[in-house]
Amino acid sequence: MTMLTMAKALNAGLRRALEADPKVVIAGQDVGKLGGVFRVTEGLQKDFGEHRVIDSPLAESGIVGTAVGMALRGYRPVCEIQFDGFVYPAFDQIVSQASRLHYRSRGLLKMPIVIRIPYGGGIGAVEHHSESPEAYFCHTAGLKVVTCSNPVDAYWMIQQAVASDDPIIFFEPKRRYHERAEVDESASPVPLHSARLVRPGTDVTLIAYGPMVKTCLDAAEAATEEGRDLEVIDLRTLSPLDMAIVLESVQKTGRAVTVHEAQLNLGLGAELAARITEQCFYSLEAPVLRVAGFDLPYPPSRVEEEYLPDLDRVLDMVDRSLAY
Amino acid sequence: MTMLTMAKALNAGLRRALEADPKVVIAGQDVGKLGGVFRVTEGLQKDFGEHRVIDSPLAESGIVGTAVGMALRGYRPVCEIQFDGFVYPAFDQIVSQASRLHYRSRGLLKMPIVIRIPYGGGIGAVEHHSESPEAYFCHTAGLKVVTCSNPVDAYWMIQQAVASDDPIIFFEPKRRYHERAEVDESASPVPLHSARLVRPGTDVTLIAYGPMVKTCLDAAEAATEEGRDLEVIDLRTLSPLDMAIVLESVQKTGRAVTVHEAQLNLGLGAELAARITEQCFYSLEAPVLRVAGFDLPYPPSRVEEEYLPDLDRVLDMVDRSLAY
Amino acid sequence: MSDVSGASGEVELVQLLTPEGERLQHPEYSYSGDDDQIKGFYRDMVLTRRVDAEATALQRQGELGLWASCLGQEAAQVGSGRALSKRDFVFPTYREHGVAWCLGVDPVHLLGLFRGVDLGGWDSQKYRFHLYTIVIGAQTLHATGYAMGVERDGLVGTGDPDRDMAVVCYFGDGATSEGDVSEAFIFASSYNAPIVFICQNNQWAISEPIERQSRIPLYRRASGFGFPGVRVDGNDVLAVYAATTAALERARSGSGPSLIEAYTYRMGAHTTSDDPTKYRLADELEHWRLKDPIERVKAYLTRRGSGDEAFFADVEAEASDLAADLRTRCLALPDPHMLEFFDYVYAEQTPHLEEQKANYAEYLATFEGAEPSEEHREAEPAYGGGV
Amino acid sequence: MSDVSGASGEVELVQLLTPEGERLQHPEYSYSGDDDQIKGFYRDMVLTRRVDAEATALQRQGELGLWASCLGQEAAQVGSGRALSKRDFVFPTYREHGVAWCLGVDPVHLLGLFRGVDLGGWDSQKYRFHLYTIVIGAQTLHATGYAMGVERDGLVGTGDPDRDMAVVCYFGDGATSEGDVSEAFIFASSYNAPIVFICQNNQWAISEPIERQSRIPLYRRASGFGFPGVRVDGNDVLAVYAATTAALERARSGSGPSLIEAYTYRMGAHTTSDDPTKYRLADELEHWRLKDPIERVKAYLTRRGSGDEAFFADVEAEASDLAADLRTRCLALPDPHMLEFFDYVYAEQTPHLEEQKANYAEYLATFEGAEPSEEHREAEPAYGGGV
Ligand SMILES: Cc1ncc(C[n+]2csc(CCOP(=O)(O)OP(=O)(O)O)c2C)c(N)n1
Ligand SMILES: Cc1ncc(C[n+]2csc(CCOP(=O)(O)OP(=O)(O)O)c2C)c(N)n1
Ligand SMILES: [Mg+2]
Ligand SMILES: [Mg+2]
Repeated sequence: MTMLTMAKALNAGLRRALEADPKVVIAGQDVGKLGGVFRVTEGLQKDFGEHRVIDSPLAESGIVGTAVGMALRGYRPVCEIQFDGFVYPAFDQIVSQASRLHYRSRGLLKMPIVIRIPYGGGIGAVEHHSESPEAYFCHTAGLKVVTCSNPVDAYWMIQQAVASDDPIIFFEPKRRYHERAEVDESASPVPLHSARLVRPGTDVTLIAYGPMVKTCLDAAEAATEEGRDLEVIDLRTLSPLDMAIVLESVQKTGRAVTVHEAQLNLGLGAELAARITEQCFYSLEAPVLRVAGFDLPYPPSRVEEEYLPDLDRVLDMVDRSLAY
Repeated sequence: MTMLTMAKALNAGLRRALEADPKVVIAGQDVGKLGGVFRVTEGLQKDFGEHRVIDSPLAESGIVGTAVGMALRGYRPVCEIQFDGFVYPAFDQIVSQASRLHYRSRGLLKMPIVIRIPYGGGIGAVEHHSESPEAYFCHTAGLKVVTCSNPVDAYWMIQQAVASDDPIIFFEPKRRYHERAEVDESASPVPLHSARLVRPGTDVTLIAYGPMVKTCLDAAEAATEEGRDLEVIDLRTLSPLDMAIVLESVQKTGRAVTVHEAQLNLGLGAELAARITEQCFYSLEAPVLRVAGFDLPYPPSRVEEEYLPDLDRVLDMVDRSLAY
Repeated sequence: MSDVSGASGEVELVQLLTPEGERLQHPEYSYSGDDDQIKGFYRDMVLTRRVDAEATALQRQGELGLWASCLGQEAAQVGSGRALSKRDFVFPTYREHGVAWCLGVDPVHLLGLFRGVDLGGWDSQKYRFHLYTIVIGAQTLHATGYAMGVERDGLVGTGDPDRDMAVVCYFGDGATSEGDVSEAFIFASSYNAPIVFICQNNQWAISEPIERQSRIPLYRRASGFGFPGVRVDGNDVLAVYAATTAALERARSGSGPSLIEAYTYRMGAHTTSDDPTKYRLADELEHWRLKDPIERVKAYLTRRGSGDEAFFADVEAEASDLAADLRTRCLALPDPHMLEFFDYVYAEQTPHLEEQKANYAEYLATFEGAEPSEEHREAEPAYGGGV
Repeated sequence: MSDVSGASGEVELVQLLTPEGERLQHPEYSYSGDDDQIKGFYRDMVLTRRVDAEATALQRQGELGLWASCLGQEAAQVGSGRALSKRDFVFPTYREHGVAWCLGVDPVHLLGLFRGVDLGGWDSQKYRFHLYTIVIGAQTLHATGYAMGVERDGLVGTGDPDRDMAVVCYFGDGATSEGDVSEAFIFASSYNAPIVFICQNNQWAISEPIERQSRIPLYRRASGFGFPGVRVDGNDVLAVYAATTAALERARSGSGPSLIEAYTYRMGAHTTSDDPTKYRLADELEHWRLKDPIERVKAYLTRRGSGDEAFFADVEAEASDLAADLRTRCLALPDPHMLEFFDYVYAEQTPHLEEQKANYAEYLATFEGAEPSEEHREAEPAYGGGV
């Protein structure tokens, strides 16, 4: 058991992945000597060498595109995109190349690539540094998308993602990088593509992932004061979605509120709402309601706390759900 | 009144736009001498010159990025992306640049750019030529997204899009390019961002756009044989969605089925389902059901007719809706 | 300011065999193969052209949705393809049918993509010939990454020809404008990757002439990224072979990337969907017809007496057989079934797709074993699709 | 193969003023301004440095979320900024505070983005200085498109200085690897756009040294795209001025694009979030400190007797006043209100956003006029955010 921040847990997980398989390589801007702007790769180049931990030229399409080539050569590249807002230049290489080679080759070619993206707001950053682009990748067939909400998951999920033979977009909630937890390196992790019930409750199901899991847990805690018992699910895997646990919960509570930082329109909440309604039509006592970022480009940081869903907005939506 | 195919109607609309405002310019691969691979810009370079109808180097990011610059200089660029699958290299310039300059400048800068994209399948093409990427752009705040389903709309909507001061992604259903209709050039068009009821009915509301409108109309026609009266809505504007007409319809019918070619997961159907359920919770007799492309990369053309939603799949979903 | 090449005159073009079939010497690039090898090139080019013509015919008859012809580019493809060792690895565009031939890819595999029965029908690792890439320029980064992997594997600069290897990446003149290609140059240079970039400058990117993409010869692009570039007569199979051999040796020895601009011409339409009379003059075609890559080898072999009537007739006969066989096998290509594609998306299948597949199978079953009624299918429009 | 510049030795660096303050002549680039103009440059550079230092201090005190310092790059920015005519238009990165100064942008406007009260706080059309662009390289295409528009407007090559104009685009050494920058070179060259690309090679892209991006001098990149490039001593305000003036004239006259590599050094951290001791040696910093752009002008003016104690003291005093004023006005910058941003998304507002705004306003009203309770807000983490 070690007390680790999420950033350090990811670092430890990457270290184990590098140790476990000599074909694992890390690539990205400033991941080498500097150890990444969030220090997630700190010390890895020193210990594994420049051939395994590669400082890349300043070109995202190049980083992902060469990773596709390295994967074809038998490597297992882990790319870092420095911030969420800088993944777009690599969009073609992700959605039309990495995502399709297994499919195009009828399974002959594997694409064991992980693309790590620190994402989300709440750190007072300048623009393009606080985005939540997960829906773009979830809508893309051929990719898998996951996100961790705490150091324990971070430690295991990054290793599981590296071990997977599919291309995985790995979202790291940057505002949770510094939160700590005890990590038991000898435990056995839950499967990568499974959601988790993080707080049982009976009245309303809160469905969240990444940075919003803590917000929802806080909201659930606060709600007890008003005698409300909220269930909280941490999705963990955004594509494929693990619906079983979600549906079971909603069948029980009859009410669901989805919570994410990304824009409302066509965000994950939409897909969750559609699927839940389809599968739990007769159990629902209220429509699935959605708390999300407003449908604006991310605003200047001085108003980000208002832009981002917070405890108050979650509880407000819980009230609305219960009012049906 | 002139009988025009959709391709010719777009051509006529672009011609009127070029005539109406000397600041309108067209740019893209092969749009000049060749008139575009679908001949939508045929004859325009000859009549308006190389300064107004610009053959661009083979670089999508460059096409959109320079359009942003031309817009800053007071031009109104209409860019053509040759096929749906080739828009991704321009993704950053679309979702992080064109979409945000009005916002970033607090309204001082305008971005009157139209990005025309022939989209969708059903023409027996090779891969990357049959995609339906509209959801990516609808999820992006700062963009507007529209699509035409027939020559009359094509003629007017392209002119309205060019006249708009906002960046607009204009999707053209390529498999409908050759369908014909009478176009009345002196009529006055409905507003760009409004949906249209294209067939009134009482039993189930079919919500479609672009290439699927015809499919839904055919389905509605076929359904009459079984005594079913389906209402069909052509969305026309995908962002912003024109919900008023949709909600009114569903409140009446109590049932809705969404239909699009794009992948199911996080496609437009998800957002429609979420909003309809929220707004019509007590009117719904069945969950909103979705017909869509499967969650696969577009398959080889020999099976595309099975991949794409067709009349049978729409009617099957209508049956399922009515079975609730 | 540094030299702007447009101003500095002469563009050198490496040529070892003139259009009239005369051998030339070049101070830097020499060809030392014998006439048997040249006869082999001749055969490869004729067979490639015949496969290509048959595919075009198949498209015209509705058996393929589309075909991208390599007519006129046979020397650029065979000359480079034959310079490869068994260890090298190739990343093509969608037009390298001649390279595929050299690497032993059965031509019928090439047809799958264009017939719409698959998305690339060969085992790319087995043939060391990656699947065709349609998104212009994207494969240049894959090739560079592959070459970076080769370097990490310690397979360059060992001096052992059974170990050292290189990567070859093809792209067109138009492709040089895509950001991905420049990024590939940057990564290749930065990591000194063992790669040979071969740009087939066939003068056109669909309807756009090379001048739209570059105002100076393309081979000079390389020098701005810090590696050498050379322009060869792309219709001269010997020059292409010599330049590729040299560039491959450079790459395998650990000296890094280089660029070959094979100066050639797209004799046909861009694809079968294209009508080049809309944008280019017949004159230009006539001019290039005189530089035909096959004719000049035939003239050379004839003059040398290395190729006699019988030889040429044999090759023709072989070509006819190949074409006939190709046609038969094309028509016999099995149609895929929609259901199988659900299994190709991921290496590790997801419950979501499993369920979607099951639902679809169930839905199909409601048609009582029959496929959905044909009458409901919409007719295909005239346009046969892109590239 | 064509010349690979790495091999051909000497890299020429245009320099007109040595680090010791001695004037040099250059056969191609000459500076003909008088000492008053040079005193002006001096003042601009000192004030720029002071604004920059004050902003860094404001960040340290928590008044800005981040600051990207231009320390050490003052000559590259002032030399080029002062070469601009009133008609030219500039596209900066996020570090061109000295250019902003030359164009009359009130420094307080620059702080908004970094304080988080806006996303670019000046009227870019009025100052002919576009908003800062954070996505590396994206602005090079905007600048090129703008220049294409200028050309279409008939504002190049008329010979009338009151009509002709040009565009200047700044970017860093790291940026040269982004595909967008290469595409900008291609479009600029293809359309002969009136643009001057200015690459401030400050040797570092965050922690990555220039060698990661290019193995040869960056100015040579231009020749591969068909236009001229030159490397100037970026710490020599006269050389930068002279080279920019020449390039601007070239652009305005209709002779097309060119690239200036201003060879300089990032004396500070990448941004206030960065810790350069992790990746670079103090030695290097010392080496560059001796080449300081301001000191050499001071030495020159002193030696010439054009700048006396009083002059230097005046500039210092002006700088102190400017900084104090900047600080006061920074603290007074009004916080924006979330509700207003709903109105900026589109030129033509949508019902959807109107409704979302109304709902949010209604929600806010439930807090009885007060903002949501502070206690519910989460603490900001240590890391202050990127660029
Ligand atoms: C990213 C992208 N944009 C556009 C296209 C459409 N397209 C297919 S081939 C082609 C021209 C390619 O020209 P070139 O690179 O010279 O190769 P060639 O076809 O002449 O061999 C274009 C524009 C594409 N396939 N990919
Ligand atoms: C597309 C993109 N990728 C990554 C970043 C993160 N980032 C910000 S500045 C920077 C380095 C830029 O280096 P350079 O171009 O040399 O400019 P400098 O900061 O040295 O002035 C990086 C990687 C970004 N802003 N945009
Ligand atoms: Mg070409
Ligand atoms: Mg730099």
